[in-house]
Amino acid sequence: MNRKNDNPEKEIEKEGLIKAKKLQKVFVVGGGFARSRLLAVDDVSFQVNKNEIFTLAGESGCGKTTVSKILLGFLEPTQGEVYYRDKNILELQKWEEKKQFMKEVQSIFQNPFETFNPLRKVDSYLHDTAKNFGMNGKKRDKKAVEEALQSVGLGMEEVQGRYPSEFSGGQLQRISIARALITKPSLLVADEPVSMVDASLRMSIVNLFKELRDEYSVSVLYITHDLATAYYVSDRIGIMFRGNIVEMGDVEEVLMNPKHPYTQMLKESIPEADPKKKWTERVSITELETEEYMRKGCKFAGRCPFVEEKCKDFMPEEFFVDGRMVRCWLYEK
Amino acid sequence: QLAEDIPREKTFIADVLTGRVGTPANFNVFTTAWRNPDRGVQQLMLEPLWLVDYVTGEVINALAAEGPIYNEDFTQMTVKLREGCQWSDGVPITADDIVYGIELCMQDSGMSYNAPFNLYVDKVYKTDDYTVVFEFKEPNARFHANFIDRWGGWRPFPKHIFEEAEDPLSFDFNPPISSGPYVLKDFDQAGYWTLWERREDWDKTPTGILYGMPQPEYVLFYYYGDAANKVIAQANHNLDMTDLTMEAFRAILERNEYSRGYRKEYPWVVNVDPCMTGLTLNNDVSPFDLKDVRWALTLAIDIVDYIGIAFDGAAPMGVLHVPPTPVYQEWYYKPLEEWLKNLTLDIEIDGEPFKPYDPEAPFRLVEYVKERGYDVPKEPEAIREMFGPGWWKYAPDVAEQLLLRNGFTKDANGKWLLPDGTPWKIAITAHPSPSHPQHRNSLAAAQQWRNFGIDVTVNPSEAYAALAQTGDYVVNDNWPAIEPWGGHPDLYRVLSPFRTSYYRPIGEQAVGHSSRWYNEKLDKVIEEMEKVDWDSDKNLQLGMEGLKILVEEMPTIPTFGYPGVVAWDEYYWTNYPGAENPYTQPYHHWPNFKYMLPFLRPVER
Amino acid sequence: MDILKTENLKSYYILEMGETKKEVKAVNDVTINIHEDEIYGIAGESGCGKSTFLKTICKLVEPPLRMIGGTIYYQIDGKYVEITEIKEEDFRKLRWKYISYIPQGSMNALNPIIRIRESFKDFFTAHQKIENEERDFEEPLKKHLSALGLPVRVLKSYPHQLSGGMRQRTTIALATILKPRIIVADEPTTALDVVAQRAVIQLLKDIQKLQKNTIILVTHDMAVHANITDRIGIMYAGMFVEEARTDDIFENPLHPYTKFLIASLPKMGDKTYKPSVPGVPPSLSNLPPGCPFHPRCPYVMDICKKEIPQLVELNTEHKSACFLNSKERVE
Amino acid sequence: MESFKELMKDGRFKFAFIVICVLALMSILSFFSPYNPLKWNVVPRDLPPRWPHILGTTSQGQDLFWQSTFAIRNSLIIALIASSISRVIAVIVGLIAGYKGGKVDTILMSINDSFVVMPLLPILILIASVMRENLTMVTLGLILSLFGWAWDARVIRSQILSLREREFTYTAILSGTRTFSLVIKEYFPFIIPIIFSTVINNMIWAIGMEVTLAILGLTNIEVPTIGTMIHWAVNYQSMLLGYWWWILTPVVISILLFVALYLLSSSLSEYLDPRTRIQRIGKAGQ
Amino acid sequence: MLFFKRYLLPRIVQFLVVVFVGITIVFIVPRLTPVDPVQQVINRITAQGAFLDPAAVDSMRKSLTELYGLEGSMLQQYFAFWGRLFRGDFGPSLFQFPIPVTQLIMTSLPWTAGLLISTTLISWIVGNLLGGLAGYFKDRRWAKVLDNISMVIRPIPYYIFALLLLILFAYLFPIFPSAGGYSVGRRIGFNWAFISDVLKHSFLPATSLVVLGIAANFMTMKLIVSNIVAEDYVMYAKAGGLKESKIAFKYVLKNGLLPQITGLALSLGQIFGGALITEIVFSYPGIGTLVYGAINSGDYNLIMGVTSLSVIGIAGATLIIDLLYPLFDPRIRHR
Ligand SMILES: Nc1ncnc2c1ncn2[C@@H]1O[C@H](COP(=O)(O)OP(=O)(O)OP(=O)(O)O)[C@@H](O)[C@H]1O
Ligand SMILES: Nc1ncnc2c1ncn2[C@@H]1O[C@H](COP(=O)(O)OP(=O)(O)OP(=O)(O)O)[C@@H](O)[C@H]1O
Ligand SMILES: [Mg+2]
Ligand SMILES: [Mg+2]
Repeated sequence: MNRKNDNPEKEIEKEGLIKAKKLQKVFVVGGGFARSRLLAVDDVSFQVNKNEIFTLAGESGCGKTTVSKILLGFLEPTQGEVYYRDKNILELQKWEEKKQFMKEVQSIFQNPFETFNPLRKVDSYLHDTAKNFGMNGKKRDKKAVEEALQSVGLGMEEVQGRYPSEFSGGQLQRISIARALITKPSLLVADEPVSMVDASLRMSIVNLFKELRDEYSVSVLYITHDLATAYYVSDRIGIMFRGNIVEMGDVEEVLMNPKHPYTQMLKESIPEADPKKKWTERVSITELETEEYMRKGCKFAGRCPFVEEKCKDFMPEEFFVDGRMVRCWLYEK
Repeated sequence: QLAEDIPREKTFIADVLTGRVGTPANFNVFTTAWRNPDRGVQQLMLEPLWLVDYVTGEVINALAAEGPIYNEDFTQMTVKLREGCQWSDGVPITADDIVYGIELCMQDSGMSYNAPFNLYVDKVYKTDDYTVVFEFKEPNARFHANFIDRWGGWRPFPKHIFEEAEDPLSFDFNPPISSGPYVLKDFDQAGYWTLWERREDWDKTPTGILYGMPQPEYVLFYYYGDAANKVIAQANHNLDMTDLTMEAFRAILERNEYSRGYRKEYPWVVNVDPCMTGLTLNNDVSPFDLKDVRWALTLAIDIVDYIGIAFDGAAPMGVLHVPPTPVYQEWYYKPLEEWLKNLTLDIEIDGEPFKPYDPEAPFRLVEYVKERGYDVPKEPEAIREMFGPGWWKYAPDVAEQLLLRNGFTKDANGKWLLPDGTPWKIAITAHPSPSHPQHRNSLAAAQQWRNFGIDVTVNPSEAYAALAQTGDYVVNDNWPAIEPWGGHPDLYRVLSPFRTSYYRPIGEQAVGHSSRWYNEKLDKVIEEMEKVDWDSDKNLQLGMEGLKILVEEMPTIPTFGYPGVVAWDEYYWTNYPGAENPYTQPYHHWPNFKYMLPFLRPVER
Repeated sequence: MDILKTENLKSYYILEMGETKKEVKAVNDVTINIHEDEIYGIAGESGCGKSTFLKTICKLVEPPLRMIGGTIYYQIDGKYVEITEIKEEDFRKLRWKYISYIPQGSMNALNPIIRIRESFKDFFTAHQKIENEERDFEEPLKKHLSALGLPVRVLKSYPHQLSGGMRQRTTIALATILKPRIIVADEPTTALDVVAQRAVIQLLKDIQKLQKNTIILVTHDMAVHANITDRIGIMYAGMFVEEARTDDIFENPLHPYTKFLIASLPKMGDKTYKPSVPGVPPSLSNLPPGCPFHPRCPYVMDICKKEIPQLVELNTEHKSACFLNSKERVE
Repeated sequence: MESFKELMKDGRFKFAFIVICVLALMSILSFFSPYNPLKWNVVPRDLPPRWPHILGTTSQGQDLFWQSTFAIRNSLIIALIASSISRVIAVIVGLIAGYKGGKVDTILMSINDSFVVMPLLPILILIASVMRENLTMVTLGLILSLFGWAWDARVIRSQILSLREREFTYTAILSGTRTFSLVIKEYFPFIIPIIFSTVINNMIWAIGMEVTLAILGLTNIEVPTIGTMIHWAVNYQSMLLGYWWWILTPVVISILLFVALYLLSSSLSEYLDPRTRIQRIGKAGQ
Repeated sequence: MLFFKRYLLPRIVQFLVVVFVGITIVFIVPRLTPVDPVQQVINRITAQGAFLDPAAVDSMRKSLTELYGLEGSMLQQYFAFWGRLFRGDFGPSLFQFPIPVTQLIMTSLPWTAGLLISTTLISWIVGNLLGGLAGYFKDRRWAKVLDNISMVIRPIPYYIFALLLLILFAYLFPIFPSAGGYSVGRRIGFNWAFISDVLKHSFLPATSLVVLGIAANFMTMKLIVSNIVAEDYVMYAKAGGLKESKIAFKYVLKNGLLPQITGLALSLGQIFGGALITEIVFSYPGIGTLVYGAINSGDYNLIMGVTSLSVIGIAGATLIIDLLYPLFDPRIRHR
């Protein structure tokens, strides 16, 4: 990927499967005296290309889930647009249109135990999905379900007639993926799919994404704060901080050679599973999330070691350096 | 529950019949607004011109010195006032008070008696300090009835006080000035009680003049609420005189050895009350417009069971539209007895014309009462006095004949169908209070007619009286006829409401009796009555004529005389006017109560 | 010297639903020694009984959890005391001064309607008299907080006013204010982002250095273990299957489950394929006979299906419960 | 059946169930009563309990046992009508307000709040005295249901609001489920326990209201219900006259009924509580 | 300003809507009754024995209707009603004409308010305290005993319970007076004799309200607490070795009381409706008996006055609690 100093807009129009354009989402939070507006997502543009795993990473509360909900059409952005195969999904009105979109863009969620209604049998979701998107008759539906289960390494017998509480988290996450695959989607939005499963299971799920991309040509929008797996699995990555994407580009380059001060700090903080590489320096974190959200200029200005006067008053623009986007005044030419 | 400075043994405590006083600070009972006059106002504070006593059959001259004096053609009435009476502030009561009062009431439509006075009175003036003359617009032989106190009646009020009031309607007359033997001592702002104190100058009131000093120094009227509360209060000797239900009365007898009723033995109740209870049929509603139906409903009643259900047997039965009290038995029941025995219905049973009257009915009731374990006297005369002279036969078979010949039919379950084939359903609109004798009539009737095969429901309603007035009912438990004076044989009050000109169809407010029945023959009787003196023998004859018509037509069904369940506590006071010594009417809520007080005797405790 | 040890500890969840009784063997025959002045890590799949183990050693056993058997010793002033022999009121006094507990999900561990200062005071006064508010409480509290790098103004806040990471650190500060000999921390960093996680880890390290006490730390994040612990115990299905010094575990895992665990850890700058543990974890209420890991074990032998392997010391301070290793030893 | 067996192991449920069964049996017995409940003087009056009048007789000459069979039946009918209809209203309002949100929610909740805040007893008494003649058991049930839904609609709404935010809602949407079947399939299982426990609480409330109105004499007092039985007993001074069996019968019945319903509701809602239910479901599979 | 627009205004609008709907219902319902107040007065005067020539009754009816302000269509009466309401005037009582309804209510209100405020507060505090403790220590013997007692007491029909108290303590053991608000002839004043007299009179009514109120609060609070004890912070406090009593009060009870505050506001708002049954049984001089009498006599204006005040009272109480709630719950305050 060599896109030095290119205008990414043009690129997006060429290859993108789903494109987010200048998304903004404002929440009104609280009541009474403390009622306030929260800019959860601000000026976020990115695209997921065909046949790639794109990671959206960042600390908790930075707006990742909000972005994914907007992409899936569950939430209306305050501003901005989302294009799927050049169709503005915010303008989908008819149920049929929406259904077609859903058929191609599916999602899995963070908490496998919450993904399915605890009072319903898990396989009913699989059959529902097949029935609602298949229109091929019962037999074929059944086959579609079985195929999907197979592709995540499960069999119908294990799943049939059981409730969510009878499965382990890893199994549930696989079933959840299988459900999403029934419609043969082109894009899978996975919102923190591994944060609730333990280390030993993480790999099996992440490995599954790789398999999906390589064997079934499914693109994956992988949302996580686990940079180690992000590095392991994805092609490109966007780092979010307080509602903005601060750095975006090839995963290798962004993570191994971060440019934005925040990404640098983030990388520093990733613990290595190696007793020889213990942390030595100390970090300080602010405790005032809202303060950072409210900040006029760069939201990282409060703890950035390279902070300048300008940072405090003006939000940095998107700069393109070395084939990646960086939102930091340091890189203004 | 008396404060320390009010000695219990010098206080007489009675119940307020009509409940909690809504306007406790207002003693102006001379407007049309309701002011609970039975909190002592009519009993202790005010004296009328005349007052009627239904036990002694007497009309008592109170503030008036003698009876009304009419001229020949009944266009003028003269009232002589008693001399030596004074208001509680020491001002003498004179003709000025009367003239002023009458004129004030005529001027202001919010004052009571505004309407009748304006209708009849042309002029009112005094000829001397103790003589008032009324001139009428048209002849009226009974105008004085407006001044006879029997739970109401125009009563004089002090001119020198009302003159000062800006607006007599909103004037609260507080503190009140009495013409009666007591003055207001204190009252509850919340309306539960009113305390009266004997006047120093009690001998300047008709009560004192006529009967001597009222014994209790204080009289307290207290609203205790439900019957159960009254029982508790009397059992604790905190209520000397009260009005109860039969059940509550039995409870108090068990709980308080000092309690007694009007009679010391069963049936305990007052049988001298001038009200006749029964059932009112709406004669404008089919099928009650048919005389046969009305009679059938009457004959379907087993009066023994009926009184058993309603009052455990303790009420005097009567077939006339006047109560079977001793005086009315004397005046009307006995003279009409032969006629009743020979009365026939135009229906033949076993080839004989059917005679419905059953003089044995009271004796059957006695059988029932004995079964219940009560002791009753054996002498027929005493039985008749206690349980009434007789009633109609229980003849469901005859009733059936009467209905069948009018096209009614019976279905397979023995239920009656109307001539048009639909099931016969009767909804009785009942007095809302289940302890009221009216309500008990409804319950008993429902039982009787259900047994006869009619679907009956009983619907108690706060609006029962209003519904009766507009004719919005089929059967109710209203008085079958307006009650008579009680202490005078004149039946104008009973008969005149049935006159044809008072008839109003359903939907309009009734002017006369709510049964919406009228009869030409009765009209004649009423017209004649208006032209005779109420003391005359002719008037008595006319009354009998009227009663006969009512019996034959049976527009409403009289059942039993109002059984007054009074309970007296002899712990602090004795010498109540019980059946053994009926010196006056026995209630504490009637205006005559003031004439009872001089005769009460304290028990030293 | 050991500060805490258990012998054949068993605690089960006993769920009675009418006549049917279900036993969840969450801690199943655990014998373990924890030394003074060390950070002892416990790792294992979720649901393997880590939290239950911690609750049991803190004597926070409430129905449906029941301690079925075994013993727990605290070392108090050089003597081992069996904790079931301590009276309830005496044990209450031990809490927070001798052993304190930072629960899982400690974001919700603070009473939401009282100020944090108030919480501190409640916990403080439960064990220590305050004669002079300023001297006995305010001073040490402020010292404690600033030693841990926490701003003093958190005291004036209500819990919901703090971010998750901050709340977590406050709970930790609260648990350590009386300088307990043992701090038991259950997943103090899950649900935190890496930056906040790092701050929490740092905090725990600092406390241990400062107070020279023992920390028992549960997390399934091996990277955290690598960073902070001195020794690690690996739990699987209610049992300890391996225990060793942290370096040893990462360098030379002996139990097949541990091997999988270590091998599957992703590393920055390393995109090679990482395998994952095959199969699914067993249900603790319905354990397979023999070694609980045998259905997933690629080296399964006949004996594994019949007998439960014991935790035996193989190298210095390196114990493992696997017939594979013990056989090697025996031979 | 399975679940019934399990429930029966709960002592509270067992007691409640037996009591309810006995009461239900009694109400069925009313169809075989030898006496017409509307007729008086069918048996000797004021007898204390003894064979064949096992609960004694009243001052109206009615047999208390048979009278209670009718009373239980009628009170239960009122309660069932009131609670079932108000449940329907509550569920519909709660579901719509919770799922639709926005303006619809605001409007529905305004109406709802007005009902919550209405001074119920004075208004009920007013209506009862207006209606009295037409106040059959059915209409009484209907009127009570009109006033008994508001609070529970609120509970259902807030439950839906929180369910709407849970991930499985999105899973269901992504499975192509449309709104209606989403509500039925995903949310109803969570609503049912609420419906169950509130249905019973509402029955308790309705019976209590009937008793209050009847004691004040505002219902059709000829029809035997628990309330009208108390009404007659009080009016005929059974307490003061020492006819304890008369007043005690309806009072004990009502206490039994209340306690049984209360226990039933608490053990059922515990049983149906999603949390414990999930545990049980888990067990079934293992 | 933002606070006013976003927070205060919607709540006030809600309050107004509730009041509007409530009062409209209150206006309509009594007018559906067949009770004609004019007819009631006439009946009372004639039925009790006063002699009125039937012809005179007609003209009397006309003048009364005019006097009572009952002419005009419903709509006209409705507008007139609102007009008066804004002036704080509920018009004259129909039955006790021309006394203003406000005056009638004002004489009864102190009694009811005194009785209900104190009993509501007592039963709220005691009921919640006991319920909270019994919920926290649910395995103790006394908790189980209390639980069973309240379960049996709560369903006893109010009326029966009150009557039982009356018979027991005013009759079988006549310790307390059976009726009224104070002794006959006692001067109303702020002195110990009067106050003790009032307390003695209100003891039984208050007891009946308090006992049943405690039972009701007890049961709700127990339910709330059973959820709170499962919260993490309770468990943490236990792990921290806090004394049981401290946990019970500060960590369980205090949190459990929050949802109960709304209930308290609703009950306090209800005092304008009076304690109907209690007042009837004990002949207590409050609003309950006033209402009962008004209903029996078809006194539209009085009924509407009382019920309107109730609506405003309850809606106002909820509004105030809404506005004050942040004071009790910091989570709302600082959001
Ligand atoms: N419905 C909502 N109403 C108000 N604020 C919201 C809402 N949803 C999210 N937020 C706020 O918006 C911000 C971004 O939330 P979001 O859930 O998108 O973050 P995230 O990156 O997914 O975090 P996490 O890693 O915790 O899942 C957070 O501060 C959150 O509190
Ligand atoms: N209250 C309970 N009732 C029944 N079973 C329980 C209960 N709490 C935990 N369990 C079961 O006990 C086992 C061990 O639970 P525990 O919480 O100790 O696991 P853990 O290792 O801490 O898991 P995690 O990493 O998810 O915190 C699990 O299988 C769990 O399902
Ligand atoms: Mg998220
Ligand atoms: Mg755990």
